[in-house]
Amino acid sequence: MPELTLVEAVRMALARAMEEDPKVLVLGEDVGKNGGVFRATEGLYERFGPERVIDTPLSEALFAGLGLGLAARGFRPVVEFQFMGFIYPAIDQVVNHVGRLRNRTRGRLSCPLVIRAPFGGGIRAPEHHSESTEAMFCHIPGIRVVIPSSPRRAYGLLLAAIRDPDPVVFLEPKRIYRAFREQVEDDGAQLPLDRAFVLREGRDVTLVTWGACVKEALEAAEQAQERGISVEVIDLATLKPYDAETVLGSVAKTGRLVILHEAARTAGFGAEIVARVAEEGLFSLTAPVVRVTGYDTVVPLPRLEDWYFPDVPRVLAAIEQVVSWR
Amino acid sequence: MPELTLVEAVRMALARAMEEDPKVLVLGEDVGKNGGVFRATEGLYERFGPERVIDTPLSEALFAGLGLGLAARGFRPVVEFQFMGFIYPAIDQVVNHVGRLRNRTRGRLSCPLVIRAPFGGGIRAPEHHSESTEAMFCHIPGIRVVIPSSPRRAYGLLLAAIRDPDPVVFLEPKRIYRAFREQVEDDGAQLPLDRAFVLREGRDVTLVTWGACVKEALEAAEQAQERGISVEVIDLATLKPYDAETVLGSVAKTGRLVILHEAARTAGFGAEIVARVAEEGLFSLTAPVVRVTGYDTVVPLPRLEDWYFPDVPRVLAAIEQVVSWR
Amino acid sequence: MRQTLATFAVEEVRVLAPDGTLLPDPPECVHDRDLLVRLYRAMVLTRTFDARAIALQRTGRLGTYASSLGQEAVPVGTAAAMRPEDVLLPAFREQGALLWRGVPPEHPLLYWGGDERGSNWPGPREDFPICVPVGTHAPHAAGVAMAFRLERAPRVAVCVFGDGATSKGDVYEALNFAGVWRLPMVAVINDNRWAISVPLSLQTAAETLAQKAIAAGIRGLRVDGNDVIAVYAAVREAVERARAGGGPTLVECVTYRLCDHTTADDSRRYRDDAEVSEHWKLEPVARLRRHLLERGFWTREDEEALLEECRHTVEEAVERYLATPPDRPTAMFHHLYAELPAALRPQYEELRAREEA
Amino acid sequence: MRQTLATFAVEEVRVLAPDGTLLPDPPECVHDRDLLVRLYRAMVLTRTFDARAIALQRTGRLGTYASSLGQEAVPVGTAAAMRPEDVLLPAFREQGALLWRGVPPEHPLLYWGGDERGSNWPGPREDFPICVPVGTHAPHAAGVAMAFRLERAPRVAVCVFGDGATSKGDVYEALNFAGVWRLPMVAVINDNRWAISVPLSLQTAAETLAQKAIAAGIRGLRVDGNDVIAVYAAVREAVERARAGGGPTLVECVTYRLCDHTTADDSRRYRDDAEVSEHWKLEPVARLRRHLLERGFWTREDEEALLEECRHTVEEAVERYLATPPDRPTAMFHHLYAELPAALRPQYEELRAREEA
Ligand SMILES: Cc1ncc(C[n+]2csc(CCOP(=O)(O)OP(=O)(O)O)c2C)c(N)n1
Ligand SMILES: Cc1ncc(C[n+]2csc(CCOP(=O)(O)OP(=O)(O)O)c2C)c(N)n1
Ligand SMILES: [Mg+2]
Ligand SMILES: [Mg+2]
Repeated sequence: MPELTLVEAVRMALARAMEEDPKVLVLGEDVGKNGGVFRATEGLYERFGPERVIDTPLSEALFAGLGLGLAARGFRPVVEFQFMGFIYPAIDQVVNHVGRLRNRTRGRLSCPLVIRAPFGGGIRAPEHHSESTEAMFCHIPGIRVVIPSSPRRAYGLLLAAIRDPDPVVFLEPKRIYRAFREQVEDDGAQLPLDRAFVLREGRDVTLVTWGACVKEALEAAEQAQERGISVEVIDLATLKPYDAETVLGSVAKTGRLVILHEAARTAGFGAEIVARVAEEGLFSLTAPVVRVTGYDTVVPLPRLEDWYFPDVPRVLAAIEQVVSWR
Repeated sequence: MPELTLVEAVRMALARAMEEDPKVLVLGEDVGKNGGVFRATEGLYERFGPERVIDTPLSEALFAGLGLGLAARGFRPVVEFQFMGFIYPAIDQVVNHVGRLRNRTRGRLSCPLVIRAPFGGGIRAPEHHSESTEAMFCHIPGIRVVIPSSPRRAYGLLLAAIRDPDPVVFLEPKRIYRAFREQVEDDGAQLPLDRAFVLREGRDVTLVTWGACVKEALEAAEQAQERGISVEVIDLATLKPYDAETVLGSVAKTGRLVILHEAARTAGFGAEIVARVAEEGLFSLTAPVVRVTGYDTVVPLPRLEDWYFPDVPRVLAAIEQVVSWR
Repeated sequence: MRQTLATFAVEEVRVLAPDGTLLPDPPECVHDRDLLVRLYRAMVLTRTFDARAIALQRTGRLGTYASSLGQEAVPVGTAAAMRPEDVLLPAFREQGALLWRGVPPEHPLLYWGGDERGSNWPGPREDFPICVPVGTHAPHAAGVAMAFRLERAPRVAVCVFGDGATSKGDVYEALNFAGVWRLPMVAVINDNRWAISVPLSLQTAAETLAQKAIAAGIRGLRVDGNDVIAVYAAVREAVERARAGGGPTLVECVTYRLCDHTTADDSRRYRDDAEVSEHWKLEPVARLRRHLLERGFWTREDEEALLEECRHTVEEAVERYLATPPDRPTAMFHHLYAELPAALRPQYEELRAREEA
Repeated sequence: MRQTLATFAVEEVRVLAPDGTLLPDPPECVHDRDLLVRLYRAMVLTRTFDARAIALQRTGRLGTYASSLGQEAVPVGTAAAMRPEDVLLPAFREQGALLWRGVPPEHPLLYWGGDERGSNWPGPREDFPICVPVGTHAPHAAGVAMAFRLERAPRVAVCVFGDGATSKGDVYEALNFAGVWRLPMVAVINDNRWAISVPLSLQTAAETLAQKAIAAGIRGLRVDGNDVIAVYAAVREAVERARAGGGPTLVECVTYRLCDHTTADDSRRYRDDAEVSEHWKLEPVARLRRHLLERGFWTREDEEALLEECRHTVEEAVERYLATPPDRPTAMFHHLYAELPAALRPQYEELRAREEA
């Protein structure tokens, strides 16, 4: 079984999906000969040709709509936005059409479209290349939002997203595109699109996160263990719809909840998780919830970015805070 | 003192602001001779002329950027989006520029821009004319989000928004544009941009809402009173930044929290309020929180819209639920 | 040194003069009596439908409605130029095209009456639903056309939008992309000179809207949009050229909105009655009727029978519409995803309980 | 009946042939020795700056950087054509324009080095910061130009973007609006034939980018973008026309990206070395040098002195850049709003505590 990075797993899933279904297309800026600026589509152009791997003009507002048109006609377009910072011209299409076509036509037409975008910070990138605005997408009805946090999950979730009959926004944490390798078998097995992953079991604290932050979550859990605190780490993975049962079950056990995400705190997706626990698991909680997040500021340019993004010490401090609360 | 509807109060605030500051401009589709499709700008074109009340082409992606350019040069543009359903082409500008210009230039340039849009449902409008996606805007750093719920608050908050040195997204609940009148003095007095309004004091339940839902909140509170339940109704009014103190203070007193908003539940702004209480007021809570919201579906066309939007019985049921919880 | 690199021309196609007489060099189709009569009938049906829809709205039995009064030649001529297997992507003023394509008239009524089932018509199943956010369906048309290209299917995507829509960036992006891929796509502009209260002069400084095609490197032309034969002939040529691999065309149909923007609008606030009266002289139904009468293709009796028939067709549709009870509220969940995700089940159950109560 | 309604032509302006000789009918400014020398010096400074920035990036002391190698004539010619009181709205490859306008060279280094203070330069204070999201600053330029129009100020907004940006809807919308308002705005295209790996042929089917102006009803023209005199002359004319109330112009400068897209790019993945070599023969610095030498405006000694001077200028800036310690982390809160809202104080205090720890 090959040892792959996350971005290689994305590529393997794309190739697999294109192999098994001739209706799968890849579109976006520089996805062709260049293989994508992160090389996620490397080799696909050579293998599947210019009618299946398509360099679009620099027109983000167009892509999603183009994808919808293709999807409505039975194709399975996978549209790449070069960075999440450049996805916003397409939000109009996502809100007003992509998430609605099936409902609007009462099933007459549908939109099996996948929107891929690298997101998140921590790679010393230029302005607009470090944001995480997944929460904005999670509020849009009729779509799914999926975020992998490891090569294996990237492979299985992306396959599921492409095969799903409805639109999926698939956000790839670029900070861990090449951060580590995992054995990923190219067996075509998909992962469920509405199940959270318990990455580490624990008794004392539930730590919910997704994407690149899973790395800091696991590290913090490890360090907490050394201090005698047992942390359960949940990778939410599918943010919309999300698996509240797993979170609620864990909080019922641990009584303490820490949320970790890179995005700005206010109206971030962490709020949704907390709200759900306050509705359905309130009296499990033995300590106030803590959100460890980016600040409610513009993400700073690289020189200050480390001060912005949650790091292991901040997560650890939150874990200790909820454990020592009384 | 004139008795005004909310939309008339908006108009009075616009006229006042234009009168007192020649740098205030009004731009948008049909804001000129037509006075806006809801007549919010009626009479302004005649009074201030075609260089201050400007009909733009049908180019939403342009408006916000145009407004930024004008604002950076010292104007105070108030840009009207005809309906919130058509604001999305401008989100790119709001996320990537409007909320960042001051920070990006470390104060060298700034963006005192107001973005107005009627929002929300309940007026039997066509598709795309009934959504409330305020939560998406509340996640964007560097801007303010303000939602009035009465003629008086519309007047005072809009004046404050126009005079504020930073960008404000000002969302007007069209369902109550003409639903009732209030005495509003044209005294130029503004209201604070970061203070919630306690519209009704109560002991048993804290009911937090904003915009048109304030109407249902007050009615439900009244009906609850008849059943011996005392409900404190808070109009959040300024959603970003929002006044957590007032909410936390109220929950400390009542021990019970109900959130009411029209928008879809998941990742709606209600989640943020609940999360904040779970962080800073958890042990005040004596009952699980309840969110009364739109469903996580596309807002239905008029024939079914009443089933979608929260109504008084649903709010009342939630109030009774939190009060009777044990 | 200054040298000319490229030159472009915008041409205009006209067939009937405003008085209904034939202009020089008419296209072949003017000899097709049957076609002309069908075009006429479809315009009259559209006008009858619009009038009835407005009456329904005025009496509280329909929501906001956008009439096509005076512009019937654009949707009718466009639809008539298409083949059944082509795909139509309408904006919100193309009831004339929907009816020609075979959409039962109760469906647009249901849609404007606030019922999603109005877009789930029995046929043409592949046509796109009405699009309200202006211009946003142009990228969809490019996508549909691209699908045809990739499938080597001899089919064409035809998209209609207004003069205001030509100011939208997404429309430009779609045309530009259609150029790069030489897509089998035809974009038809219902250039009715107004976008609600905004006159074309505030929409663009371009002398014609047809010249927007030049920016995309595609064909563009202008036709008299009050002349259904001209619209038909020009769109037909464009559609068949696209089908044959000749690439996209932008067709500007110059007409005039004789009605309010929608039932929610009062156009006397922003334009002169005189301007409207002037344009009544150019409108397409009377023009074609004059022409047909002149050529002996049509009689007063035909006219009376047609009016009666249209009234009857529309009335039956109205009855079916009014007799259709609202859908079940839980329908809002049923069609959100192919299968209801488990996470949504509690909300669904809550609604179902309310529905059943 | 078919008749021609309007015709359009796209003209090209050239001054120097690739070998540096003058083409017929040169503009007045070719007699301005001082100007030509200043243009040349600015291009060499830009090239020196780019090379040094890349070296800094390669050694881990600068972030991703976009060189303007081979395209120096576009930003330099554009900036030289502006007056100090005009406002520049650059994209991300216009360091040559920033430097000409008086931005201290350490500022772009700070910006690309990841420090917001890089955009808070001492002058020109009213110029806009570097814009990374492609084309999104075109609407800003329209806004700035509109402000000038409303103030009756004889000033012009000049905006620069790439060939790829011409596919963006917001660029089209801004040009279209500029047309309606006859704004004092000039949009300059750095048409370097590539948008990262996407060649112009996949960007648009339009034969020229200048013709995009036709859709907006504004003036458009093409210039040889490897000829700084042509760029200067064309933009100068456009800027002065705009200042005089003559409306906006779109100027396409055809050049070539001799470098990678940015330091994060490897252009050998998608284009032939042969193509690049061919274009080295056209590049603007050698061309103007040849011309200056030919006319006796420049000597080998001048050249050596200039290179030394540029190295010195850049080195001093690099030293100032490297000697600038990072800003205080809490700066991210200080400039978010004019005044920090009370609601943000707890987050601010948290960061301050970390900063002070
Ligand atoms: C993106 C968008 N902005 C605004 C609106 C509101 N609106 C509906 S129709 C219309 C004018 C459309 O003008 P035009 O494109 O000329 O079409 P017409 O109505 O004249 O047929 C406007 C502004 C909308 N539906 N979509
Ligand atoms: C809206 C947007 N989409 C994508 C990107 C990523 N990106 C950066 S530069 C670039 C290509 C720009 O091409 P062009 O406009 O020709 O300018 P050039 O880089 O050639 O100067 C792309 C796709 C971006 N910055 N902004
Ligand atoms: Mg129109
Ligand atoms: Mg380029």
